[in-house]
Amino acid sequence: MAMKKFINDPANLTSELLEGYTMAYSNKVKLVSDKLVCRVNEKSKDKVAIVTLGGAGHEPALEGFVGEGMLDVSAVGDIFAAPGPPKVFEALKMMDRPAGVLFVVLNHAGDVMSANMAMKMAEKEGLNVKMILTHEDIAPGIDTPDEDKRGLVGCVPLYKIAGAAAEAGASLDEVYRVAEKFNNNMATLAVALKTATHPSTGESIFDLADDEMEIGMGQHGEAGTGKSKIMTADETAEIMLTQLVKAVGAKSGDKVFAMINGAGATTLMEQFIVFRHVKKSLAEKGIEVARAHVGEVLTVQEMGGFQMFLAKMDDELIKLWDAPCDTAFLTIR
Amino acid sequence: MAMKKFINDPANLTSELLEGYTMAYSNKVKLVSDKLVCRVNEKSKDKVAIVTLGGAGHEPALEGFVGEGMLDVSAVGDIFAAPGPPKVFEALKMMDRPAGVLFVVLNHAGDVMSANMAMKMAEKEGLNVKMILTHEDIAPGIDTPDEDKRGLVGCVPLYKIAGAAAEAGASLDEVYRVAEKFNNNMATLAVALKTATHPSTGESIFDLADDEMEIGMGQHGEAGTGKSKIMTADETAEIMLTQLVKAVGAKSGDKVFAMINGAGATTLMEQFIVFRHVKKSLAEKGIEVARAHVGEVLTVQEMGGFQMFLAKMDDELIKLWDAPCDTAFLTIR
Amino acid sequence: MSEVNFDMLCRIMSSAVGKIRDNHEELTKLDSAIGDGDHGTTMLRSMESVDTTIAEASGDDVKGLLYDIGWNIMCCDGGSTGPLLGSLFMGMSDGVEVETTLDADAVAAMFRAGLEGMSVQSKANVGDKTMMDALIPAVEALEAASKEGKTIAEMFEAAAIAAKQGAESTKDMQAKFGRARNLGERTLGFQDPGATSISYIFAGFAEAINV
Amino acid sequence: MSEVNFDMLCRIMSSAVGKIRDNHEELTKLDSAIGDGDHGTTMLRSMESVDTTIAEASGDDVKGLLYDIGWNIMCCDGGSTGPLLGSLFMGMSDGVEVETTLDADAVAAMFRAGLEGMSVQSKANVGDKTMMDALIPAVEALEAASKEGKTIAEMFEAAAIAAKQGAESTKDMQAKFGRARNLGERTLGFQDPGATSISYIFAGFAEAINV
Ligand SMILES: Nc1ncnc2c1ncn2[C@@H]1O[C@H](COP(=O)(O)OP(=O)(O)O)[C@@H](O)[C@H]1O
Ligand SMILES: Nc1ncnc2c1ncn2[C@@H]1O[C@H](COP(=O)(O)OP(=O)(O)O)[C@@H](O)[C@H]1O
Ligand SMILES: [Mg+2]
Ligand SMILES: [Mg+2]
Ligand SMILES: [Mg+2]
Ligand SMILES: [Mg+2]
Repeated sequence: MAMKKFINDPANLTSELLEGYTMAYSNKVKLVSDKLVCRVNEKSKDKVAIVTLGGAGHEPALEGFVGEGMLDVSAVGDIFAAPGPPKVFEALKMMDRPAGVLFVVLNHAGDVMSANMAMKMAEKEGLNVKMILTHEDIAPGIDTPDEDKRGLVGCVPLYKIAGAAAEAGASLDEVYRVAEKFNNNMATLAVALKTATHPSTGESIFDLADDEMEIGMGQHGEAGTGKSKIMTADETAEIMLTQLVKAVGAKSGDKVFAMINGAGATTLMEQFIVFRHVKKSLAEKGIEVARAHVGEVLTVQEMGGFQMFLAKMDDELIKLWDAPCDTAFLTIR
Repeated sequence: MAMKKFINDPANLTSELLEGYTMAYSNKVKLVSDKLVCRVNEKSKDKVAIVTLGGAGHEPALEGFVGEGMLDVSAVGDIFAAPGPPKVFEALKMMDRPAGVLFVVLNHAGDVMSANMAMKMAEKEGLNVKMILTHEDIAPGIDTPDEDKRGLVGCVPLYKIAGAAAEAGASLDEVYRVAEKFNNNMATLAVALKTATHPSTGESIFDLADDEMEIGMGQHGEAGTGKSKIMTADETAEIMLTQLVKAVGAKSGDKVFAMINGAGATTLMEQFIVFRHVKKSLAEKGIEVARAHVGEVLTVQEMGGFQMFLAKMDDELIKLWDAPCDTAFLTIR
Repeated sequence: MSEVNFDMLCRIMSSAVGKIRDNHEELTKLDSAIGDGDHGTTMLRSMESVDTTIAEASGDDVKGLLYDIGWNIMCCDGGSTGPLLGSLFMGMSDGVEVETTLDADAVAAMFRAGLEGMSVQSKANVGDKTMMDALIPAVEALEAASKEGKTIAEMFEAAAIAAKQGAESTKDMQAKFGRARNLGERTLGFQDPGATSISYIFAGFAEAINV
Repeated sequence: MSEVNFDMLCRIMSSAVGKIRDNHEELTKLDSAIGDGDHGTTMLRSMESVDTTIAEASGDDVKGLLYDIGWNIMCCDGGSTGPLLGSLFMGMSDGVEVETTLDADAVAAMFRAGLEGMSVQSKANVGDKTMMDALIPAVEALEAASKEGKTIAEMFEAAAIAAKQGAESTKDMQAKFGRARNLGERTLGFQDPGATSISYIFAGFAEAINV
């Protein structure tokens, strides 16, 4: 059976998508050395650079957020596979500067191995890099050690927070501090409804029966906390939100950033319906949604489902979120 | 079988999605009189207002493009169904002003009927409204009379062009002129790969075999010019592009705006891969892609497929596209 | 009594609502074949508003009731169906006096005015595979029966039969209007959803009329 | 001759590539069950780079060849597999001299150094359901056989058997590393894809070795 995707040779997926992306947004991004998506309009060398790494197949993440006020470089691997250490080191080295580099890594085994090896190389060459690991998936349980929690969509608003601080001229320690503050105040929980096709192999990445959903599913089809019958949008949202509110410790009077991130085939219509419940339910708890974002940020091909994200915000973080940025998939004026 | 969507009572889809949307983007849009999505930050009364109408279920279109520099009001109907004439008239009346209103209507039977009746009411009350009909679908053939060509995703860049002119203080005639220039220079062709579920009924909106695609399919599953076996991204893109280039009459030395609009389940990865071919193929013909946009603009639930859009651009149109705008789903700085 | 009064009008309208309620899934199926698969949902939503309008009506203003029915249908945001069906009833309103009871001729004239109302929006004719394929023969049957001196009940029976035949005849037609138009020859063999709705509405009238 | 020289090393590496090529679909299936379904594709891509590295190598620098093999695997952007497999070969490079031929003891020492290289990245031990469950017993088998004075061919035969048994033993384990870790008990009953890859690589070595 032919795969129901518009692709050419599966071996060239990543290179072709990166070419297409950088051609479409050539005013914002360029492709360097095959797999490094960089700002066209480079940031001045006396400001901290923000670098990340990750597999492809999650578009617009991660490379869709390269640009003024967010990422300087995204080192892209292959479909769902982290780039190798040499490529990651190349990205760090390219951004080397006295002001330093903040290196944002999502907690997935491959990403972390590549990042650690690249950091070793960077140390050897005396680069000024600080690494920060995101690990905000609460599916394995709120009290699970950080190293066992995956990094999900939370990296994207973290790029924004760190990027804004960097753009404002903050030192590497300062950029790290705000990024880590956000990192420690955020949580994500995902739910899956329909599988996706792995575009290299044509295989489904997981199975769910026609009347099932799964809360806690990871962004590569890694199983979650258990399957259940499909629930309504409001029921699903309430179950997830309850856990997220607990995870970030939000209480009456607190302000939060709330995000619904579509996995691919779940419509914006549904995401808005889910967000409606989130907003209402938080309001009942006296928690204010100070800022929000709804849409496809980090997808898993055409998977049905979404990630619900919550972060406790203070005035400093809100100001950083509001700062202007100009990337292909997030622009704030 | 339960529908694989996150919804509540299907009867409330549109009201809940509009509530959710305007809650998430309350800094940009508000909901007036149940179905009218309006700018929070209202445009000054001495500038032309831009109003549109259309069914829901196509998010982010149309209401996702309400905001500074684009739409002032979007009158929303129900899922895939135009709002009734009374609601449309209400929108026109609400925006009534000496500077006048440009009323953008997509050519679909229901939309046009509602629009025509609303225009009659507007005339009776002496409102200063000019209506413009988009009809850029070339599926029925390039030489088909305008009234038989559907309005597809082209309305969205047209909102941008018209909105920029209006924001700059142009008169209604002037806004109409640039909008109509763009309208007469644009063309769209769609391709479908996988069906979508109608969220009110749970039924598939069309059928395609596992190895089939259909070029020319409309945005509600209305059949196109014929099914074929699935082709590669490059082959599909080339077939579609050839027709579009002919339709807009682009020649070597011309500048175009090119857009790939994902239908819902087709990934950004695929859209970029398709765009890559468009850009390369146009380059071979000596046609410059002056501006581009890739992503989900006007969706058809979780349908697999995309719309390819081309418009011949001159400096005036490029300048209008580049002008700043600030909506939830398109922001230009 | 051989006249239609306010109450009888309410009764036959409600009967038509019931017919659509009972058959809306079939209407959606028909629309899936050659349209966008929402006609049943839209008809149900539109016709259920008729029940609400009737429930909220007071007095015996036939003209006002028909106007409100039409207007409220148009407020249902029903794609093509809203303006079409809405202008049918608003047209009917144009064809009657404020407080009135209608004899056979007046009933026929009222539906003629409704047809004219819909025609302004529709522009379709018999053979174009639209609601008109059921509505035009139904109205003509009402007029013919009234001329022949039939009772109002007989008139509606004839109209229901004509509407049904008209709807069935759309199977052999190619769509000239609406979303189905783009399908051309591929619409052959399928019965038009809108024409089918009209035939159900007339079937509902005929079942409930007893004058 | 009872030594492994540059040419023989190239030959056994290519044989390992062939084994992965022949079985990459099975590896992907295994990864679909408890991972993200890409291990076969990644292994194929990574191992095919070995063929390219060999084709581009000149002279007979064993150390340099192993280093290049490891580095180029890491350049394949292969998720966990890149750093793990890459550091296996780069570790092996650390354990040998520049231009050399290896006797039985030196072969065992080279693989021990490779295991140490991978361990730095891996942190896993026998029983954790990873590549280590095949690699550790394979290296131990090489060492034991070399101590017993077996031929190099016999050593690799023992290693291939040990690797295969190690891979099979992962069926009864719960994953402690990688993407499968989150699945906990649900990984029971499934053979680990990475361990299976290692066993195929050793099977490839054993088939081609003739010293
Ligand atoms: N111009 C027209 N005149 C009369 N009936 C029409 C016309 N255009 C469409 N229709 C009717 O509308 C029906 C479809 O209605 P519906 O599905 O509710 O609207 P939409 O096409 O907007 O989804 C068609 O079956 C046809 O009978
Ligand atoms: N820490 C580790 N040490 C050794 N092997 C590991 C480790 N983590 C994962 N693996 C191996 O990697 C395999 C999966 O590889 P692959 O699918 O290519 O990478 P990814 O998980 O990034 O998609 C697992 O089957 C396991 O054998
Ligand atoms: Mg992977
Ligand atoms: Mg419709
Ligand atoms: Mg319809
Ligand atoms: Mg894997």
